Amino acid sequence: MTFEELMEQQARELERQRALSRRIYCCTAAGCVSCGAEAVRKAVAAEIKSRELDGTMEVCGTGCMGLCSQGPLVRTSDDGALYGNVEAADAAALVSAAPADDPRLAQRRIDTSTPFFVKQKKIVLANSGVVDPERIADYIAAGGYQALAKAVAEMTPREVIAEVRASGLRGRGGAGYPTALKWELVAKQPGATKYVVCNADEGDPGAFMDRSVLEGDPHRVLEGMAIAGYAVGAQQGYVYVRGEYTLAIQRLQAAIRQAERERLLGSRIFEDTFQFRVDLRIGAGAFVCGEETALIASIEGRRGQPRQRPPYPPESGLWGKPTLINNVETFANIPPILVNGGEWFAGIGSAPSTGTKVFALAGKIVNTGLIEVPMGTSLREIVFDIGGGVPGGGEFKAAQTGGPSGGCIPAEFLDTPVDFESLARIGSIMGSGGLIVMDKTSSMVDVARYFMEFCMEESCGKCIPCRAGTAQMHDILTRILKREATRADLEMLERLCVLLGETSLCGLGQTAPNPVLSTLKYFRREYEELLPAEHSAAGGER
Amino acid sequence: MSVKTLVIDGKAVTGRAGETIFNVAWENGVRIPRLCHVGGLSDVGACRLCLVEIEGQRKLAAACLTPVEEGMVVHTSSERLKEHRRLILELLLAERNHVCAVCVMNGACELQDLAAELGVDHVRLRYRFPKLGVDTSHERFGQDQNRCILCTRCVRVCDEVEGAHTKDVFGRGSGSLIINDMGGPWGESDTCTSCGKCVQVCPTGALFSKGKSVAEMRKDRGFLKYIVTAREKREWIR
Amino acid sequence: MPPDASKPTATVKDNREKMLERAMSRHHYSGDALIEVLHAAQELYGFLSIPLLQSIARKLRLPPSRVLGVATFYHFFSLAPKGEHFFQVCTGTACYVAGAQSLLDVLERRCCKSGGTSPDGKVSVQSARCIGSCGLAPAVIYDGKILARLTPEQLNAELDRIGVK
Amino acid sequence: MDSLERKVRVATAWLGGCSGCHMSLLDMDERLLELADRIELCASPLTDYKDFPPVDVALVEGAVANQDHLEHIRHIRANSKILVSFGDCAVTGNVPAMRNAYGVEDVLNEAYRANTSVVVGVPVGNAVVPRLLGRVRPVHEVVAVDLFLQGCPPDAQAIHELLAALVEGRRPALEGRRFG
Repeated sequence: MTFEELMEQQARELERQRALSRRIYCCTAAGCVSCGAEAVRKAVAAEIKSRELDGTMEVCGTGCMGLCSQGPLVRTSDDGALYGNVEAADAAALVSAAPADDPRLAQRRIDTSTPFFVKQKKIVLANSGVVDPERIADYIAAGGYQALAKAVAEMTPREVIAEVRASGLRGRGGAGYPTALKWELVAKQPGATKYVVCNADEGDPGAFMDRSVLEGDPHRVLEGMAIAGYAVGAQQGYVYVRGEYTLAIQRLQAAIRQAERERLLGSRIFEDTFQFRVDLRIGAGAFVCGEETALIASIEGRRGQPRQRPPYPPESGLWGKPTLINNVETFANIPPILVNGGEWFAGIGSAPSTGTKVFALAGKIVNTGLIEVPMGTSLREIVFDIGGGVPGGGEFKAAQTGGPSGGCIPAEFLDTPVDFESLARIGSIMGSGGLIVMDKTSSMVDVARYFMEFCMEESCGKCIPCRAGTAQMHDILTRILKREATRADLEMLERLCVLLGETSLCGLGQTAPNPVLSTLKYFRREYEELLPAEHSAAGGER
Repeated sequence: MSVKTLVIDGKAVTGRAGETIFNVAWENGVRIPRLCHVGGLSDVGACRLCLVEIEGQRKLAAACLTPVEEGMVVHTSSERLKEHRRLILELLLAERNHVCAVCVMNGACELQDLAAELGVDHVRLRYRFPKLGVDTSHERFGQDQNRCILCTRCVRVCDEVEGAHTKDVFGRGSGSLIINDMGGPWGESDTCTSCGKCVQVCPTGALFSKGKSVAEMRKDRGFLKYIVTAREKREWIR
Repeated sequence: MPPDASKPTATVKDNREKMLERAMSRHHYSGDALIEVLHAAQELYGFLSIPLLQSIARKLRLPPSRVLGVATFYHFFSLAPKGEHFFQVCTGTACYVAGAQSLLDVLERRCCKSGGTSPDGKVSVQSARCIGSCGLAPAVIYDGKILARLTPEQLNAELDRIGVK
Repeated sequence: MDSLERKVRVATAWLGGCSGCHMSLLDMDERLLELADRIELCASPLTDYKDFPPVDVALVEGAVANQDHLEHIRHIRANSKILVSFGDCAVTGNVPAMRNAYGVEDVLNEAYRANTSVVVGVPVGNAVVPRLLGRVRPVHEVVAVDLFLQGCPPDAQAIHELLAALVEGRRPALEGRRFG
């Protein structure tokens, strides 16, 4: 495909869409599907057919619309109305002349002028809920693949990297490493064979951002990867995606086939000598494979055990070749950066954390779902304005960010801006974007034990501090909860936190103590209260 | 070949480019503790006992995997490192059933020796007492999972030196086990050549020769250097 | 003529072998594709038996212990057949906070321990790391479908319905 | 530890163990006589005593394996200034703790039913045989321990060093001692 053909395709599809009197968007992301979205979509399709409205109306599935707690969600294109908890029985009303006037639907209409919608800024999720992820034409109509075209036709790889550098984009997988630096490292390695890997092994319990992006806008990620491939000089990409994400896998597979057919992936992309293929690699249930070197081992068909770094993957990755590994959200940010320019992106957020961040809100919060906000938005705005606060008038106690590597943030830090540095300062991390709210009913010791159990079960077993240390820490936390532990046990728990942090081989072990450390820091009293009084006498009975 | 000058524990030493801190330290009489490293096999950095402090670096570095650099200043036995090593040994001792009194390697075990050397006189952690098996199906050797520290020396020697790859690691986390072939009895393995290299490199009593008494059961890793230098340099040195 | 019970099984089996063979040849019988091949094998056979792993090892020219080592490293692969019904309780943070443990307790009390199959082969129970449906917490995947905001009462009713004692 | 004018009051006790550590104590041979001038052996399985008296030093052999041990060790702790875990059973649980991988029921079954020619019954629930604890524990898991003397058994030299040091009021030089 040439650039001209791409623009033609876009114009054609936009024309076609404009000719329709209404497009009915049904959210078919995993959340809505599990509460009956497919039935709604089928019913609407049947209704259109039976009323012979085929040429004037159409129904299409889309990615996540964000308000997962009110699924299935449906949006109508002509008036932009959004409806929640839609049932198949609403199909007739949805294709009627004025759906908004239908009394049943009117009740289900969601007010989109609330902070949940207004306070968000969508870059990564711009297409989610807007395009049909199963049709490449929809993506092209929304301006898709124009960034790739621009990169290949008008820019040198060096210029692409410069644009990414100007954007200030930092890796969205958790650590926040500057993306351009990583790209540069891979680009300057000698050798003809290099790889680009998309880390879609989202494993933090409570996080489903990457899943939603892959389900809602798979082409965006593929385009981002292809641009990266062009910038660093790689011809082959892999998406390493969690085996549990069946829908995301299906949509990615379909997207790759479509892109290959349109010659947007494969050889001679935009009639250039640039070629780039993407293959899927399906994870098999190992959290540790989110770690770069373990992920590499897994793609190579081995046990997903990390190895010592350096050498880092940009120098020696897949099969010993230079390898660029970025997270889903990072790649998804690339096309808009190239289209709108790095400076545009850098103007969003709060430097040095630029752009937006997608969060998955869950736990004791009214609006569970997926949100995207500018970096630097305060925790209070996220939890109370966008999230709607704690349900039933409950009292906010803590927010957990960063999953098993993160920490619990107490109410006193609600005004902390959410960016890489600020979160690290208060003992948590940005992580991949899971944000779980706890109220007064949550025991923080139990939360710590929960995460330790997670780390224990996900420890690969290679290095001793993580393998045996997480088991011992889990044992101590369990005994504390049973009121069987002593002060000496609590001291040992803290000692083990230091050991794991300083001596574990990989990030999983090094950060495993974080939930314990942060709860000890902010909720120590809850631990102390569980120590039986008679045990605190020094030198006495244990 | 370029030479690197560095300081290890206050002592100025030199090493060849690409050589590890561990090797240069040992060549110069600084004995850094280790359980997973064996000269002649690849290194995995699993036991974390050889972690050292390098001035100017925030993180501790595994000496067996870190090449020497010009001007490096390395500390191998600070109080902090010793504390970490003691606790790591305690984690190991508590993880499985290391009952030295009834072990055939009593008195010649690397884990036992290291515990003594580092002053581990008791284990502050709870012993975990997993229920693990002993495989004595092999004609000449036995395998006791109770005494295994998962250093994977046996896996590496079988793969890298003998080439049979009979052994590998099964499962993950603290449930990991060293298996033979498809997890069946060792004696029924059709890939094992009964060469015994795995037994010789095993640091504990997890792999042992059958029919040997406590005093007789001694291991010798000298063969590794002999074979490896013969293979790599065509030199047969003892 | 009475239907021969063994025949259809035999044809199914032959077919599966062929399909697995195809999966391997698609990857040029490369050892690097071991995980892809294990995925294909588990999809075809439901679980990975030792003889199946043995034949995969032979075809991919890999040492048997490495194949078993990889198959047991990943939670996705199962070495034992699954029960008639399969409950996967999400124990991700959101589900945990919303009471997933009480659901797991019901299943463990009435069926079997997590990771196992009930003695009558009726039900397999597993806990899953976040299934990514936090908006539906607590969620259970039941025979491939997600049950959202499940209560112990609803779960008990479903177990009654499928005849769990 | 200040050097004491009076004789140091020492007791030894014996929980779940094989008495090997006490045998090793006797292996001190003539050094016993020399220690006898400075030590008063107040209670020991080698002597006859009813109640465990208040002492300066208690050497405890064996792991805490049954209800009696539990009560005994608590009493000893309350009545000793310095409590020494004496030998591997006290320090690690050692051989007695090998039953911990199995349940108490299974252990009793193996011992009293499965492997006996005449099945008399399992001695539980009577006042004569103490009830086994669910888990055999090293002494320091139950009470605070001041000094650890590894070895199965610790050799006479180490025992002598320990006692001599305590008598002289210095920290015993026990570096390099090992389990087993």
